[in-house]
Amino acid sequence: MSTRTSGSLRTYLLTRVLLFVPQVLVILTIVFILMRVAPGDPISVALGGQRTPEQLAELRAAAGYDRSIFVQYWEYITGIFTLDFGHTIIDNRPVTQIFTVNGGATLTLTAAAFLVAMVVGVPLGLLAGRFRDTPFDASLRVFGILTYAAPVFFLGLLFQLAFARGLGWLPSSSQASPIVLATVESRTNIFLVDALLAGDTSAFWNGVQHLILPALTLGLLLSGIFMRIIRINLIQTLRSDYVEAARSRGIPERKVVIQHAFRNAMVPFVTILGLQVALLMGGAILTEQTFNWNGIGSQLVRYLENRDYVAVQGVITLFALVVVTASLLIDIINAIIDPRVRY
Amino acid sequence: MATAAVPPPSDMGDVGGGRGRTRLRRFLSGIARPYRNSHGVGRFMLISGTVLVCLMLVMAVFSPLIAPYGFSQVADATGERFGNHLEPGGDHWFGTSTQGFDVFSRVVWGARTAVTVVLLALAFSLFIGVLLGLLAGFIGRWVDRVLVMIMDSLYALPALLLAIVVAFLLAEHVGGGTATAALAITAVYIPQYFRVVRAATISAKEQTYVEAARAMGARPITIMLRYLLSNVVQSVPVIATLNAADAILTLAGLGFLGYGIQPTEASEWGYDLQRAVADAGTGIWWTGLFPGLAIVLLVMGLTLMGEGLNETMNPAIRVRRLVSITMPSIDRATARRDDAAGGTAGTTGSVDDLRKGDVR
Amino acid sequence: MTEPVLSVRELRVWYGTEHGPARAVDGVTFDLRPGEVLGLVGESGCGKSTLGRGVLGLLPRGAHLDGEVIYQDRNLVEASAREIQRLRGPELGLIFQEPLTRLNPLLRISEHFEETLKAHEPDLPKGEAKHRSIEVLRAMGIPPTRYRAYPHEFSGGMRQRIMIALALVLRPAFVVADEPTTALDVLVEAQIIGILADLRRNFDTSLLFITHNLGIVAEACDRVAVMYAGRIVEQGPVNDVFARPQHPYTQELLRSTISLSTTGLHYIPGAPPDLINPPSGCRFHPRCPKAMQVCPQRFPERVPVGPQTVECWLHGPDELMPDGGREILVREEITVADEA
Amino acid sequence: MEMRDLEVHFDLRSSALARLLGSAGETVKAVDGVNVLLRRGEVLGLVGESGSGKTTLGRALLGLVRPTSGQIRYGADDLASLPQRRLRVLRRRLQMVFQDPHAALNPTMDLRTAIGHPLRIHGLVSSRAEARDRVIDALERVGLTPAHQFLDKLPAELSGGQKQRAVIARAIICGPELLVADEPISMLDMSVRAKILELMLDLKRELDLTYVYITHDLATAKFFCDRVAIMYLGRVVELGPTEEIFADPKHPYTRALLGAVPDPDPERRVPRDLPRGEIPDAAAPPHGCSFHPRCPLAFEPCGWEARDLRAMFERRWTRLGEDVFANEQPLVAALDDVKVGDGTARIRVPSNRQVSELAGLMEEAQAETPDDPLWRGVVGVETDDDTVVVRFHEGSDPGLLRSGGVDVACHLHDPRLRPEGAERRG
Repeated sequence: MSTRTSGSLRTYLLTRVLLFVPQVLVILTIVFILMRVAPGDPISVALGGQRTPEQLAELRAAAGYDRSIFVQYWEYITGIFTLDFGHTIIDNRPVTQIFTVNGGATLTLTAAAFLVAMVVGVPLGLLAGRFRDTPFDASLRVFGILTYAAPVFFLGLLFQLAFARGLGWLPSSSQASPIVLATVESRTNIFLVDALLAGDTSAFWNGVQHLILPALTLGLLLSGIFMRIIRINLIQTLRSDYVEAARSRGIPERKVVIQHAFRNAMVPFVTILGLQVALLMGGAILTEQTFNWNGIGSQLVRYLENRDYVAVQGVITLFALVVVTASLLIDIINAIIDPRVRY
Repeated sequence: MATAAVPPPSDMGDVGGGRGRTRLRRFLSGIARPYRNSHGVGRFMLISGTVLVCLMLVMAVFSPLIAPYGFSQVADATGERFGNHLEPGGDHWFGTSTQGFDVFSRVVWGARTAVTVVLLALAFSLFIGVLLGLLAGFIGRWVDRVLVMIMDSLYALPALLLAIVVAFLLAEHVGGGTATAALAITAVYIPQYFRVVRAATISAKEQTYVEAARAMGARPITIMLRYLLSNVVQSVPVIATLNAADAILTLAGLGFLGYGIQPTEASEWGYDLQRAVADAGTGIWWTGLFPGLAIVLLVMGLTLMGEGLNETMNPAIRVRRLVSITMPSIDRATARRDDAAGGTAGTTGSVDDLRKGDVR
Repeated sequence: MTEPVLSVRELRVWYGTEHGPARAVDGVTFDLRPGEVLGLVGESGCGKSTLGRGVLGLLPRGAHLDGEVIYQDRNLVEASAREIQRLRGPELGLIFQEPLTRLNPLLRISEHFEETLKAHEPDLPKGEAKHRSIEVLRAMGIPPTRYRAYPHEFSGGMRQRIMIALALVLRPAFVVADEPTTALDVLVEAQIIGILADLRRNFDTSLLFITHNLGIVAEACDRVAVMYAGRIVEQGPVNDVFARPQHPYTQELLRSTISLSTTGLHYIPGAPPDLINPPSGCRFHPRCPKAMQVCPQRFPERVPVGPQTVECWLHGPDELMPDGGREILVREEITVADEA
Repeated sequence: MEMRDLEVHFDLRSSALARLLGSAGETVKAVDGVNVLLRRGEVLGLVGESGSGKTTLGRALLGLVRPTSGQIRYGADDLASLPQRRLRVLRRRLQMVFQDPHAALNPTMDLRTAIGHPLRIHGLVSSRAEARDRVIDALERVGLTPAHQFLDKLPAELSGGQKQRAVIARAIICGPELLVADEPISMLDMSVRAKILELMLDLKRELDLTYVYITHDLATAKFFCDRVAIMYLGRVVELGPTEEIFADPKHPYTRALLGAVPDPDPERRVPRDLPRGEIPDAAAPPHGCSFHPRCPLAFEPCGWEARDLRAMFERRWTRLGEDVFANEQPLVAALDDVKVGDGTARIRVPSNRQVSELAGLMEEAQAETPDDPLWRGVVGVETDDDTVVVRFHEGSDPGLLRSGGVDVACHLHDPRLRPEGAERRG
């Protein structure tokens, strides 16, 4: 039997990976349609009024916007598979440059926030579910609802007022102090890594200090959601038949909870982690804006203000690709931890 | 249960005339049911959430009466300007903002904006989402596949991003404002309702009563409306409440990024917070704190309500109310054994009396 | 006579509901002898499952337990949660109705067994645990090739065999089987009944076999207890009870069962009573064809009739019978509207 | 009504992607070539265990499941190919009663609407008052009296028996000819079952109905049906008048089923030689006769194959225990990879072992359980290099053949294949 099981795991993974391609195509198409349903072309929208009609027409032709929509679609799709996301309109740089230059900051922020969310949300969710309807559970739930109800930017604002302005413990904005930023040579565009590569520990600590408030802000938002999901999953698992059966065999309650309930409660949580990645990215845009964090989100807002369709389309495409990839990874993890998925 | 089968005498009378009333009563009792059936933490959440939401609703409906000034008013009736960054107190309970607006009035009017936008968005997205979800779930085949593909892709995009893009595109052609904001949020929640309703439809479709309807010869449209819809919508209230909370946050996020409603059109909390970020550096706390708190309270109210509803309506996590009872504590074991050993009728009598006393 | 493995005395299990206490089990007394299979039959809602779980202390929150469950000179009703937890497995076991959901889908069969053995015998070497598990599984007809498989790789009947093996791997002295074959097909049901009926031979285990199927009782049990509305109304050796049922409810139940030899239909009018407001006196009296004046007035006594014990005024005791108690009771009409 | 060569197949897991990968999804033959004639006014029982296809067959009869192939003649129409629109009209005359009465009623519809709905669907009433009268009449017919008490009830307010009565009321309100009853009493309590059966018998008499009664319960089938069809894995294995089948079951499966029914009569005992195992996976049914792996009487032509060999080894290890298993498993692990449905099984032996060892093992197994029907199917065991080749007797699929008063699908009753001494063994 064992041979069959591993064989079908392999088949499942193969199927899942192959499914990735059409999924990406569909999502790219939808992004393209979304961006192009509006009449008019990107060049006129961004630069209309600033240039003469002749100049506009020239730019349009140069960027290929005078061609049929299908040709443009084809170029968009093939472009992405060759990592060519086009050039921004207002400052005419490759869109991929936004990713490489500002991606590091966003990655640092989201990774740290995700860590916060897992470290805070998962154990608290498990504890709240385990001790359901006790005062402990109630206070955890209030915490969860509060962190969820406070918009990231409001929470960020409060943190700035309290910890930066009020107590003066931590810096309130940017990735690092301006001088430090200027001294560290950027190699990977991930500031903390660059600082380490340069062997500059004080710059590294400076970066960490700057990271704490934004990461907490975004992480707490997510932790409340994680907690809620895990709590409910655990409650449902604790009333499942196999948990009762385990009790009937005299397995000590502590072991029942750990061996049977915790692990099983994590399965549905993992399956919806993919969607939380989307939430994380959305929150990152707001957090970056609040903390003047120079990541992709801040850039997106800048390009939005300038109505730069190409840049906006590129960033949205990237976000969509990240989410689809994340859901692929999560499905694979899920197949490994849950033997039923393989069938 | 045998008791359930015996109808109360009031139902025995005029059956035809009582029907309308029965329906209304059923509807009202349907609304009241979660409040009546809830208990413990769930009840607390449900009721406190409802109170918060009602407070906000009152603020939204009566904002012209509650707010001392208009949402874009910068001077009082005599034409004298309020001044910028006034601290809370005196005429301006919550102070004034960078632009010289009265913060308290902005907060009150903001409730109206939030409620209007969210109600509009909910209505649109519910209508479209439920319709598409029903269709996809019921028809299946390629309709389902195509819709699922589109909706899943939309769902994969960060909600805020999707709202921004839609607002961005609409702003270009429709202009900013309440309707644009509502449509942007609608776009975000259609996929969610679609997913929920589709899943509910597919599981309801497997129910025997739907097959029974097919066996009766019902047309697909009849099955959908009479058998699926009424059962599928039961899962909607919880999600709608929770989504309303989420929609408030998305609206504020839009405003915060400058894609919501402009200050001259209506008051919007997210916009006010955006203006307040700059203030925070200079130690001006009131411009950000009050609109932020307003958002927190409304979202909290809706979340509490949604979770409270979930707790009482979702059988998977519902707890049965524990009613403590007292068992008659006489030692019947010994009484019985004495009987078997030839006890007196008197002992049995006492047991009997006790039992009869228990009945009703 | 040998000492009973388990003695239940005047056990009561009541649930608090908003309309008052529901008396799921209301004064039940029985003994289980070593190696004996006792069938507990009754219609749904008569409290038989509650009784089975109550004995093992596996009741949901909000259930109130009272009376005595004597196992090895200890009253389990008063035992601490920890004490009962230690007994469950090596001394007391439970086999469930629905085997499909009773195994943790993320754990291999081997992990279920090793966990159970480890919980009660922490010093057991791993190899020995495996050996013992495979031996029990073999006795249940599960090939050793499947030891490391996951639950979803088994059919319903196989899973029930695994559940039985899990309950027996520590060789408990007493096992409750709660409708273990209800979810299974006829042939598989027969296989499982065969296994359970053989328990005493292979495992020296006493069994409380809860079922609604009288045929299964006849097939697998030594003695039978018939339950109605929270009470055991008749108990005795299976052959005697089925050949000469003494309680009118047992008689009616046997008559209304459709078997291969059925030639005409018979049923008991009315529905089982509401356990919150049970009828006064004998709970069966509103449906009983032989009801007498005494039945609604006084609670019936437990009377020995031959090898059986019956709770019915028809069998006395005469010294407690009030004057005119034997007069026939005029029953209220039972309409379909009141049926179950 | 007549069913001819009826087949209902379901595709499993054949998503677009799976097809893309070349693994054409598995097909389950839920109903696999069924020929049954239903006579007016009779009660036909479809008896079998879960997974036997009896429910699918019942649904196919009403056009609720579209047959993959075959015909269902009903009057002049073929239900199998009739367009939905015309089929819907016929539904008036073909009705169904479900196993779970609770699930069969829309929880949000009161009885008046639910029971009256078929009338509205088929436009049989012109006014509300007329509909109400018809509903009351139906309620009274099924014994839900006084009817006006029940009109405004929701299903949740009724007991199980009452719900089943309501379902029956809904089924009869349009005046059907045929009622397919899918285990109508199996979810009900003992004391109610007889009442519902009696109601169905009364209605049959009053309304001149024809029943198809689907059940796994042989006792009620014996009491209730005029003729029964015993089903196993999508096929009818025995079909005939109830009395004859119950008095003298011909198919080994029918015999086993009858023997396994627990009976309250303490004099009767279930025999110990029950068929082993369970109904196999319908997605990969056994070769030849589907019952052969479990059949105690199986012989040469029943369709032996490699999987049976594997099952034999599993039985052997279950019997002999862990040590034997640990010792022999490497030798026969390769059985997993043997192709299904082949007339031979080739077992490749791991290089460090001897082929003769495995062949010896086979002999040992045969010597130990000479009565295992498998050995009747093995023609020979040969060794070939590093492979042991087991040749099986050629198998074939048994068809329904007349035997006495009944039709039976079993090689034992095929005079051309009938083995010497079959009488004795049977």
